[in-house]
Amino acid sequence: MNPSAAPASYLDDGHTLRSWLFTTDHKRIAILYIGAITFFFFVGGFAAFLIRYNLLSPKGLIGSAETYNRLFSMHGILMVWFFLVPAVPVTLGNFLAPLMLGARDLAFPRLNLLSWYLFMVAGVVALYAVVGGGVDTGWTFYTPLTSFYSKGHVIAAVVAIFIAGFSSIATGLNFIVTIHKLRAPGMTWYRMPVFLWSLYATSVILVLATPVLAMTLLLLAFERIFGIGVFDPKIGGDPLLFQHLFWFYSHPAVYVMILPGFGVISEIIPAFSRKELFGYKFVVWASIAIAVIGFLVWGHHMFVAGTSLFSALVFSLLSYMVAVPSAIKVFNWIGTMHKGYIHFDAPMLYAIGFIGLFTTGGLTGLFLAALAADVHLTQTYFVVAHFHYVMVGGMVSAYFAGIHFWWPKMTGRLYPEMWGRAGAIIIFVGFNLTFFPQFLLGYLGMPRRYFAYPQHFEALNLLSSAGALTLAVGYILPLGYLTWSLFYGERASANPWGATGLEWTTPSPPPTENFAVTPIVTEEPYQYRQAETVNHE
Amino acid sequence: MSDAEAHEFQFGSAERQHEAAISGMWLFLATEALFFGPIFLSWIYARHADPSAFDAGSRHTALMIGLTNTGLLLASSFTYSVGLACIAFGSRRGMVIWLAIAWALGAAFIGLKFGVEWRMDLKEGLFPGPNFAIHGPARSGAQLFFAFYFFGTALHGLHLVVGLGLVAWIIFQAERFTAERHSPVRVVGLYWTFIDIIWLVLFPLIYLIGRAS
Amino acid sequence: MNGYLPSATVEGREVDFLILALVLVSCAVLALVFGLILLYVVRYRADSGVYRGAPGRKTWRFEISWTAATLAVFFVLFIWGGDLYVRLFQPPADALQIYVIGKQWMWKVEHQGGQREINALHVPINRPIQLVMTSEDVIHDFSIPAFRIKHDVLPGRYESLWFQVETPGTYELFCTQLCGVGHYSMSGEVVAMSQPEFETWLAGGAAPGQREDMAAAGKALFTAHGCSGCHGEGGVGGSPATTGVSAPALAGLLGRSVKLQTGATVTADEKFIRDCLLTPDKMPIAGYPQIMPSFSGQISEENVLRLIAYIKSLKSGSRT
Amino acid sequence: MTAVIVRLVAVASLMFALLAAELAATFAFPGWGRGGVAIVAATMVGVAAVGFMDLGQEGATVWLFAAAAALWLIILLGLGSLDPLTRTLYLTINITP
Repeated sequence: MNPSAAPASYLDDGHTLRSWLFTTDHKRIAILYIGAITFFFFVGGFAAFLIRYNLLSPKGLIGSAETYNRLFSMHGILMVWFFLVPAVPVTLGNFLAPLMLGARDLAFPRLNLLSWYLFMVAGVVALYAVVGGGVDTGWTFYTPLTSFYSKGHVIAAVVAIFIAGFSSIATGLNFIVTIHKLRAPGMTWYRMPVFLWSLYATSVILVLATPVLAMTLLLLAFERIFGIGVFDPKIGGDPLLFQHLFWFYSHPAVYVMILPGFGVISEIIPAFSRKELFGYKFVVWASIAIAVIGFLVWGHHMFVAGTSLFSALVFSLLSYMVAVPSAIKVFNWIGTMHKGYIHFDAPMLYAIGFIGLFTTGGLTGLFLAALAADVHLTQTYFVVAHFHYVMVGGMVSAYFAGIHFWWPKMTGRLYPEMWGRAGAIIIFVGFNLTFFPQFLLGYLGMPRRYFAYPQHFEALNLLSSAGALTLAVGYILPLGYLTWSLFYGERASANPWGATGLEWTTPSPPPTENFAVTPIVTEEPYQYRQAETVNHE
Repeated sequence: MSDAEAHEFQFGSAERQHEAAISGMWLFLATEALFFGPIFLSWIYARHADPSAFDAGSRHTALMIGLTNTGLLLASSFTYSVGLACIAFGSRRGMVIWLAIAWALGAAFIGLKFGVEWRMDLKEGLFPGPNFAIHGPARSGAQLFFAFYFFGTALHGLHLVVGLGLVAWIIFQAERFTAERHSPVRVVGLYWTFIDIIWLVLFPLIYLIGRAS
Repeated sequence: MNGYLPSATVEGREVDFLILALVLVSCAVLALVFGLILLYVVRYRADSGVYRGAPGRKTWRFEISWTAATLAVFFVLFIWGGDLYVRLFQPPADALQIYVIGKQWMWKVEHQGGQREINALHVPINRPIQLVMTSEDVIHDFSIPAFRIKHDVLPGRYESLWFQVETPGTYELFCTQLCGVGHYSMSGEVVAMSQPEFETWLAGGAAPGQREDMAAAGKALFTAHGCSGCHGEGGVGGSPATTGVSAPALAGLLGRSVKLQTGATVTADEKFIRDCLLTPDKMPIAGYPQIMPSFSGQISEENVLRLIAYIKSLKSGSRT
Repeated sequence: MTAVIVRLVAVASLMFALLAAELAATFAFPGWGRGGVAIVAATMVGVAAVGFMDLGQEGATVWLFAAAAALWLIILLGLGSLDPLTRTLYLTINITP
């Protein structure tokens, strides 16, 4: 190719700070987001590290219970709203959605930039709340503790989450309209990669659940500021109403965190098995089903909260229903590997780790959906372990898998493969070491959010903290070698993995316009030709 | 094929942009509907906790003002739609006049709601708290009602103020719009009517259910 | 106590059995998932020359079968867990009632006889115990891992928890709902002892002389707050002839069905009496003018419980 | 243009008539009042969406979004009120008479 004729890559389209901060290019906004959420991931991770340090001793090592409560609140708030919820949609989603669709940008590019600014403002306010002042209510903000008794910077935290919520809504709205309106010629719904379907399902949740959280937090702030409100039991209000509203958002939000991960895995498994995705339509509709049924199950967070027996039974039954589509996906991924030509590059290792950890997390979810078992296990470390298996073992693994998989596309450089594989394995081992003991702790009755704990829980806590150290190494490692590869990594070709999908037909990194010529789609996704030799090594 | 032509099908045509803008607005309104959801659910909870006291609180509201305000918003939705029809048929002048009427009706709502009704309510001591004016058996439930009332109307009023800003913006930008290109007028119109719809739900919840039997 | 945590109640062992079943199901699924991954990873690695055959196309048979299998297993688990849950929270009628109040950051327990304890609960074995719980401030949660049972304790209402201990011993008690800075310290112990030992403890354990029978304390409150002025001494009820106003009789009230002016019929339980005391206007009794004042803010949660104990003690009485 | 204006006038007249019906339901029909108000209010919302927001002229995408909003509100309000509406049916405390 004649270099002068090749369109400039989006990275070379201006090098000034201004060219980045005022860009409406979805790819540059994705990079801005990666910077932001990486920062929040490590701040939240640092809080987690201090939590594990404190729990090394039954008496607590950081001196004050108040600090400890602030630490886990900070960890929860930052990780949920400033890392997990945005993680894949705003980074990989932003970067890839138009590329995968064969579009030039998202439907509303300026709204996209606005959402980043909202996110940053929210982030600054959140940091002020959790670092400057401190919030000690946990990320769940239960009333009346939060509305009347807590002394922390609750209002600032609530404002931060409110703003971040509108950033999420803007992102979700953008994706939905883009997928409806900007598909390339020939890109029918059933020719879209599963990643886009997952993104669509995620966006549905973002758009329909986030406003409920925003309003709930406003009601909470109203109650705290005026000392009166609809959750106040003193005037006949119901604190359980807050929990219902909170979990109406926060349970589907769990699927916001995991669905894009499903999408990433559904791209990676076929690419490294050189085989078509098994049961494409089932995987696609499982995503949509999760997005819808995910809204019907929030009551399972409240089985011992004092809700009616009848509603507990209804929510338990519905909770089982939502596990079915997840099970469908796991079996389909394994089905994809059957008779494939499996390669073990780092993204695939992360993806296999994801299947294992997510399945474990999902199965332990069954314990919590089974009413009587939930009574014993809820509000203990069992729950902590369960959602970390799904969120961290599942989602963060998927995020890393995706970052590695599309790294050459985003940066034009290859990451060092050996280091990538080492990182994947260390994270898998460290993760299990950290969180498996917590299942046992939970069964033995250790409650969540305890600054100090009875002596007999000490051994398992030690094990868990040792695992956390391993995990920390596992997370810092990619930060190191990926940064290194930005400067010294080998140049990547347009399609280093031999993968299908429109994003691989344009150069790495892509030009600002994405495609020199608008692509026309003529076939189904994942048309891997079996036994094809691949040129990536 | 030049770059511009290549991307024509996605961004070039006004029709594409129009479609994206209209459907985007509808999706945003879906978000807004859910945004008001918790207020409606809190009404259900608060009234269920003590129906008679809640209704007693409701009967302290100013029905005539609420009714007038409902009429104002209905009329303004109508005048806005007429303005939209005007621009669709090429009459920019007609659009400006009818939108100005719609704006004035909306502003009158704000004036009545917050300048008159709220002031009356506050003077009567109907803001919940230690100085709440309703005593006796219905005190708790009535406080719950007024917590809902002030929160709900404030939030609706805020949306209406944003709407007023948008309508004013359309009026000042009138030069830009033609019979063929006026999607912002439609998009703002959707939002304007939506605020009306929210009020159509809030109105019976605040003023009527408590008075019905 | 490290390692396996034996359950001290019959229901707890049932919960363990359910958890064991869940563990077995999980292990089976995990073995299948990891087994298949391992098998495929080895067998179908890129450089393995194993014959792959023609790719199969009919996927829906697999999809239908594993979806159906998953659903069937889930349904069994749902029925099992739901049935046990309903039993976990339906106390037997003859349970011994003990009152529990949570506050930041302690558990206050009061027995029928007026014996009070803090962050401890003494109970007899082989007898159903029902805790009637409320909170003075935020939401707490009364959790006894050894009994496999817990429930949130909310302000402004009563929640109930019951269990029947089989094995005497001392068991851990935790608050498992974040309730502020001292959350971690809101723990204590549940001491289960044989009936004779429990009697001895009741008689001498909790500072005799200072304590007052709950019902007796409630009787004093009944007079002090002027309840007897309308409802009559001993809660026999009032009429214009005796007390000047019509007031319903309270003796023998608990457990009876009460007709309200709204036409509804409610069973008079602890919650009903509490509501009548604090929000009487919500509970206008059919046949009486609603003139009862609210005692909201004037009586502490503990005294409400004592009044309830007193009203319960009024067994006989004229029916209205 | 006239046809459009006539249609809008008709819609507005219908809305005001419905408002009158709502008031009538509140004050004139004891026993049916609350249900009547709810039905009229829901009708008014529908009429405004179709008459003023031109929902009828929009394509499948817009209908999908509007239906999603309605469905999700039903989920929130329906499943959300399931708990308080059934809570009192199960006594937390059993007493032998």
